[in-house]
Amino acid sequence: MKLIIAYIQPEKLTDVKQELYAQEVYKLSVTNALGCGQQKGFHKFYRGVEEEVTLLKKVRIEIAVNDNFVDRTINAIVKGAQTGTIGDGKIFVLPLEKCIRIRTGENGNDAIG
Amino acid sequence: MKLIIAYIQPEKLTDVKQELYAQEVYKLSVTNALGCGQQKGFHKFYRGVEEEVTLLKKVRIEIAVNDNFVDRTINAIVKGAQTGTIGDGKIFVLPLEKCIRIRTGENGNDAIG
Amino acid sequence: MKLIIAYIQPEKLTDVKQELYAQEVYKLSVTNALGCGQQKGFHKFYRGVEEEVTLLKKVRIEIAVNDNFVDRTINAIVKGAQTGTIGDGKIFVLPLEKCIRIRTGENGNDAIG
Amino acid sequence: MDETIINGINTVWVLLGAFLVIFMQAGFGMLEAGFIRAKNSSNLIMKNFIDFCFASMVFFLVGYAFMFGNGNSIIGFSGFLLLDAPNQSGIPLYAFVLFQAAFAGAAATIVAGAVAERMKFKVYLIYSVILSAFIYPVVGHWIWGGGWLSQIGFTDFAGSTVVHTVGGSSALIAAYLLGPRIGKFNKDGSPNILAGHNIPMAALGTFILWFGWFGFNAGSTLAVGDGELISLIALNTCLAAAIGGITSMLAVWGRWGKPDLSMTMNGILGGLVAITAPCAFVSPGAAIIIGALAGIFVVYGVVWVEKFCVDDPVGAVAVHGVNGIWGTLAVGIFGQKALGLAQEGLIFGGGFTQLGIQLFGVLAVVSFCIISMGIVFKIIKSTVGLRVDKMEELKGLDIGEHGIDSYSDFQLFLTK
Amino acid sequence: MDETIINGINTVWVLLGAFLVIFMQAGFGMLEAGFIRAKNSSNLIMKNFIDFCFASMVFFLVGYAFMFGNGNSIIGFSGFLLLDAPNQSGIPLYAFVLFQAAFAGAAATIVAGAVAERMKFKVYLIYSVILSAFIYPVVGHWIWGGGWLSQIGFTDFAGSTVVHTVGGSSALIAAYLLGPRIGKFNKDGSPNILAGHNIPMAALGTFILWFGWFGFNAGSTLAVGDGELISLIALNTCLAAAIGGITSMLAVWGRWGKPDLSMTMNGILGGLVAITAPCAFVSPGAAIIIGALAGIFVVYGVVWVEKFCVDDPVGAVAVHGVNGIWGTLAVGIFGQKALGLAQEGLIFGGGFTQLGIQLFGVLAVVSFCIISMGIVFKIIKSTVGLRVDKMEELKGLDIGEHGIDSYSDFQLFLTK
Amino acid sequence: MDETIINGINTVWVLLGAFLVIFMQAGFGMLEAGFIRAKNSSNLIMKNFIDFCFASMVFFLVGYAFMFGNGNSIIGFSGFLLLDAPNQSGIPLYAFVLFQAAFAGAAATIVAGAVAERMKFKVYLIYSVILSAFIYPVVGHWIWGGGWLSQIGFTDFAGSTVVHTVGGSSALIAAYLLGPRIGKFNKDGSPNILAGHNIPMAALGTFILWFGWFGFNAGSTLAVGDGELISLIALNTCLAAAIGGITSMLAVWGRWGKPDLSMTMNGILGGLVAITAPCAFVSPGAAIIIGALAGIFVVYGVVWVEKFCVDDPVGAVAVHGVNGIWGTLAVGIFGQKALGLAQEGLIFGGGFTQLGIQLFGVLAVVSFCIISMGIVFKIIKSTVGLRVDKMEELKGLDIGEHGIDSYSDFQLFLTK
Ligand SMILES: Nc1ncnc2c1ncn2[C@@H]1O[C@H](COP(=O)(O)OP(=O)(O)O)[C@@H](O)[C@H]1O
Ligand SMILES: Nc1ncnc2c1ncn2[C@@H]1O[C@H](COP(=O)(O)OP(=O)(O)O)[C@@H](O)[C@H]1O
Ligand SMILES: Nc1ncnc2c1ncn2[C@@H]1O[C@H](COP(=O)(O)OP(=O)(O)O)[C@@H](O)[C@H]1O
Repeated sequence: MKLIIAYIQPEKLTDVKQELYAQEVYKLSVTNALGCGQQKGFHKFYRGVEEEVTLLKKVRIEIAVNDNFVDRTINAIVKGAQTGTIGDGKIFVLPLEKCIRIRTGENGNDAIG
Repeated sequence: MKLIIAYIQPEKLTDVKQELYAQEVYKLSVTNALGCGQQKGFHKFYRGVEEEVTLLKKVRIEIAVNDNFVDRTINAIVKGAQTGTIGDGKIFVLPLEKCIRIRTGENGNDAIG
Repeated sequence: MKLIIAYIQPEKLTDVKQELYAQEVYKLSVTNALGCGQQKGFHKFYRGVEEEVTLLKKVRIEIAVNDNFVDRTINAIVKGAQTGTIGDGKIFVLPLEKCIRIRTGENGNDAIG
Repeated sequence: MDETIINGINTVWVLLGAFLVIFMQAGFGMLEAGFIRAKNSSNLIMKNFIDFCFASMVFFLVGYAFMFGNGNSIIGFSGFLLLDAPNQSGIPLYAFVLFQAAFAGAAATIVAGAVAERMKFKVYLIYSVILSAFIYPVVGHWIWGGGWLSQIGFTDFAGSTVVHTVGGSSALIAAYLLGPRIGKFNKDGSPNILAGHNIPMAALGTFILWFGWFGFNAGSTLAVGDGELISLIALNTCLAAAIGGITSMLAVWGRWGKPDLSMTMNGILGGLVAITAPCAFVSPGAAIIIGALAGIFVVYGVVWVEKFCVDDPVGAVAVHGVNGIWGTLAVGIFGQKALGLAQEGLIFGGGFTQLGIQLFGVLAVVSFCIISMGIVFKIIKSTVGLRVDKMEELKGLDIGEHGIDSYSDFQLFLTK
Repeated sequence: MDETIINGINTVWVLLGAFLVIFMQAGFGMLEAGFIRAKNSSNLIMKNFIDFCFASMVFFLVGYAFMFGNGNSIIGFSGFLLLDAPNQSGIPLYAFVLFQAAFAGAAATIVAGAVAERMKFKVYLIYSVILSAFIYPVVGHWIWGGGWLSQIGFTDFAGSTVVHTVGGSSALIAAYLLGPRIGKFNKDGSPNILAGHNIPMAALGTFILWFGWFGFNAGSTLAVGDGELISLIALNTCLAAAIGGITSMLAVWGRWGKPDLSMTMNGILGGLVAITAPCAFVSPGAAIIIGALAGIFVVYGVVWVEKFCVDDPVGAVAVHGVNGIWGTLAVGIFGQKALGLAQEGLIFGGGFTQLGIQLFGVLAVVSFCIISMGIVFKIIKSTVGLRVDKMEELKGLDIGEHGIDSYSDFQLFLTK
Repeated sequence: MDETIINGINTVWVLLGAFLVIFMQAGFGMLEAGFIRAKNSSNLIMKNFIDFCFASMVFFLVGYAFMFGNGNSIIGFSGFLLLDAPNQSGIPLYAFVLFQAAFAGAAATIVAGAVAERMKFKVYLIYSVILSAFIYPVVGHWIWGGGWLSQIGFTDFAGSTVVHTVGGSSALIAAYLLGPRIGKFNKDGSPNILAGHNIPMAALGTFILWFGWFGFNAGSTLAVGDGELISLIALNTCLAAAIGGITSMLAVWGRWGKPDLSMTMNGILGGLVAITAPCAFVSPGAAIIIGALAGIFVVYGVVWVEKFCVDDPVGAVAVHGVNGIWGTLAVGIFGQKALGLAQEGLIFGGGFTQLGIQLFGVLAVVSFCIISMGIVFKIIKSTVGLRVDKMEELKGLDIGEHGIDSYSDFQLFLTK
């Protein structure tokens, strides 16, 4: 099992969700994030002071999947989030040792979906 | 060492914390999250438009533990968060290679607690 | 590749970012978090009721790095965030199996930076 | 000519008062919504709007007739839809109706805060129509419409009893029958904090109420005269509010170690409620004493209500109920014959006569409200049911009752 | 002496009205900002401030001259900078100018909501100066300045046409030419929810507008008299608002299953817009009917506008446009000779004469606004461009146009 | 009869003014709270409430006696607790006291913004009582109570000096002695952005202030007369505000490339402050010039204050201090004998006489405030200490001083 973490542009969330659904990945968790990378920041102005903002609004997605779902999940995220401009985001894949469904106590591959 | 990630219903946070305390797990980190899974969403209505909401409010807990604490931590979360209804949440366990306490620079098993 | 997760005091974020930049770590993601650990909480008062608050405001940083960057990244975070008082925070290091740049589809070590 | 002019000025004054009292609805809305959790704030404001919409409609249709119509000493019964409605106010009927309808709305809306975060919207509609169409006008008839309480000399200048005690005691019985919000009380009966989600908004509400209260009290003269009386009332109103804020802050600071803003605001409102009945009959010095005590009563009132595991999220019972009673009694203590009261108050040597009448009257009103509203709520409880279901309460009434969050773009963190 | 006193009172009344109408800008600002997304709310409020700043300046400089100056039946042309400005109001010139400038500001600001979240700030400045310096005063001249519509007997007491229809039809053409916000409509034309970010703030705005509207309508008498007329107007205003809230709530509840607060507030405003023209000429009973229908028209108006894929985030067209027309027609239906109208309205046996004039007049105004503002926007579109670029729209106009977020310390979750 | 009526009207007018000025407290509260960070906003509003509560109490107890009591040319000394208080206002004493107490509250509250986010609550209480019980009444006595400045012909119609310069210069010395907020300035003295947390709320505050300012200025006539003077004042007030908003927007736009809403609002307020002294003595054209310059002064004033590493989070010094002085001088430049000023202003050929007096007077007041408040703050600093400790400042004064967050349900992201 793997845990897939993706940072995407906020306005791409709906598209990514649709692509994931198309690949039968129905379960995911989302958090609000800020990110800083190659993407240029912008300047804030307030009461005569100017400041650079480098932390930009991003959305963080976390999806636990069985091994055979890893590639289609990654592809779906790329498909939904890619615009080809800097700032599109990153996907990270981590090994996942265990997965438990709280409701039932189920464990492992069954619990993921 | 393991990193335990759990998604639970927001209103269960207090209960989960109590169960963890009972198991002598005192350290944890919490973030706000949205989740989508088997749980049915609901419908929003606004100015004559209706829309389905599938991302529901969840709370994400992250706990780093030594190996011998993994099971009791999982059990405590399940005990605190389980209601038996869909949406209770998931627990994920990841391998954790290193843990450092910033204050002291301590490392490894000692740093976790 | 590793995924480094750090919890720090919110007001230390700017310092940590500066130290990371000094070490040529330019990419990171940030989320808002609450944490509970050795640090003492405080008491809320409202309309004649008193309550203890144990979940304190923290900032969570996530940085994916190549193996040769792990140490300097950790050191930079410690340098930026350390005050020597309880509550400075923790750093966790997780194995990272894959990293994909959404924009280009690039993979692995190149995609991280 | 002179008479036209005087009628004109008086109308301007009462209309200004009416506008201000109507604007108080915004104050109630912001205050109460700010004191509850984000997930229920649109629901509260919706109640706020709709109870005033209904109150002004039903007051026009039947309320005025019950209150000021010719009838007996219990209830008026002429002038429905204002047709041939009697008018002894000295100002144009429509101005008087508007002013009075605004008062009816205030009485209704006081309850909204006490039943917040758990009452079904439908139930709120039913109850609020009953209160503004019937309960409020009946009490109003007793005191301002020539009814039995006014006949025995009971005096309430601008409504500590008619508006605030009616609202506050209805709030008490409603909150009691409804039960506390999930998570408010622990098993041992000790209370938890369910903190207000937007204290600055509540503060704005308090300021608006303070502003509007000048219309409430000073407008109640229904006449400008040479300006002396309205000046006295305005100053008294301000001083009672100010000192109420100060004493409540000190009380809460002394007792719990921190000056709590939410209690301070309640103290200001408590001062305003308490000065409402006596504002025309007492000196500024007395107004200060009345307000000072009101501020303290609010703090202990809030704590005392929770002792009984009655959950009143905004302090409506302490502010409007307790201090409505206190203000009513204060007439009998600090009132002066020289300022137009029938008897001297207690401290001016008038003995307990007026005070006794005041006590009797306000208890009669409290009993009437608790009994009649109690019956109303009991009937609703056993038919429609009073509370939303548990899931809806957890998720919030904004989504549950109205379909949309109050703060769509914001990240809320709701673990209780 | 009497005359001085009467002048004094009348000035007090009109100034009070002016203050209230100016305060309505806060109402518009809070309402409209609350109904859009957080990322654009400072931009909206900036427009709100600046259009009123410009409106009061240009109305002083040229608007008054176009509206009330001596000229022909199309436009006035004397009294620029108020030098030798004619004044037939019966109150001091400066008070009258202030009152009228406040109205001009209201007309301008109505459009802000309809073009929210996508129009360039510069464009907004240009258009709003043109509207308050020229379009509004010209229509005003036709109806209130002795122009051709007033000559044929067209009657609009306090501005359902002059202010609201002007604002509403300009809003319609602006929103149409501008196109919808990104994400508002799906490819099949069905609408999505782009929810308002702060409903309590919008509610406050609605309360402020309600409060200010008393000044808008009752102040338009320009005289206090014996108080009867201003009382009638104030009561009518309140009743129409109240019933508008009730019927819109019921309509939306019946149709979609939940009582939507945002629609209820629009319904209240719709009632207020509709009663604006007839407020002095109709009985309270008629005001209730007018407001009741207004509440329903708002709900269906909002839905109907979206049918054409016109994106009006706050419902300006339905509230001000549709009900501006309805209110104007209502004069011809419910107006009474006994209350000062030239002809009896339709239901009082006056036939279709007045109604016909009203219909003709309001259509003339709608056409004029749509054509003239259409030309203005077309020219701007092909020169400066109307919309901010896509990236800016996604990121929000607060940052893009003004450099700073509205809610710096808050975590916003903006996925659309 | 006539006299009664006139007294009545005048009282109505002044009470309306008093209500509006009291409501300005809400404006200050919302504006200042909106301009600071979320974690300190309840603290700010608490100060706001309590300084007004104390101001109205102490003004009643001693302030009126110091200001309007019989005494010498430095201070009044009769009429404590209003017992046998002299009253030359021509309106009922209590109305006059309320109006003046509202002004005292405004002066006190101006400082709250400048010392926000770091001053101990206790210290604020002490200072604010001293200011409204003593500093303000003394200056008031000099100018409005028959004291030495009024004797030499110094003229301040509605309080550019008495209220705003007093508030602004006290704010300056307080902010200077207190030191900047953590993180405001870099080691090289360059400023950082500590952005306001709720710009829409600040905007509401600005609108409320604008609304209330009509009462502030036009109410200061204390009489309605034939309505001409109050009309002039009201129009001047509006125009100066409007143009102040426009010029400040243009200044900030030209200089930094974006029209900053927060500066635009400060510009509006700057225009209002500047027109306060001359509002009754100048023509609308002059009001526009005064307001236009005020808007520019605000922008450069804000930047200039920061040059000295003085941290004034809301711009109180630039708005009230700088423009209080400017408005005071403007009387000597644009004032007209025909409008009741003792001398013609500079541009009407009166030479530098009046201007010289104005300059002298305002400098005297600035010196008095800076010295006396400086001493007060120095004493407090070396006893109680002025600032909260570093940990509390980082965590926020809401929790630290009052025990509860302002926005409990919201996720805040506070990294500075
Ligand atoms: N090494 C990394 N560690 C953590 N987050 C990263 C890393 N690289 C990128 N991100 C996240 O991905 C987002 C997009 O990255 P960016 O470099 O701007 O664009 P691109 O990947 O298209 O070059 C960043 O804002 C950040 O949130
Ligand atoms: N595979 C997954 N990856 C990421 N998050 C998940 C996954 N499965 C479940 N979750 C999280 O757990 C929550 C509860 O899951 P859900 O399927 O609704 O209930 P249950 O686990 O009781 O069947 C989801 O809302 C989501 O936040
Ligand atoms: N085992 C852990 N699991 C998850 N988060 C932790 C853990 N230990 C510490 N943290 C995070 O680090 C923060 C600081 O830890 P704390 O124990 O208060 O200070 P210190 O590490 O200096 O002793 C906590 O608030 C929490 O967010």
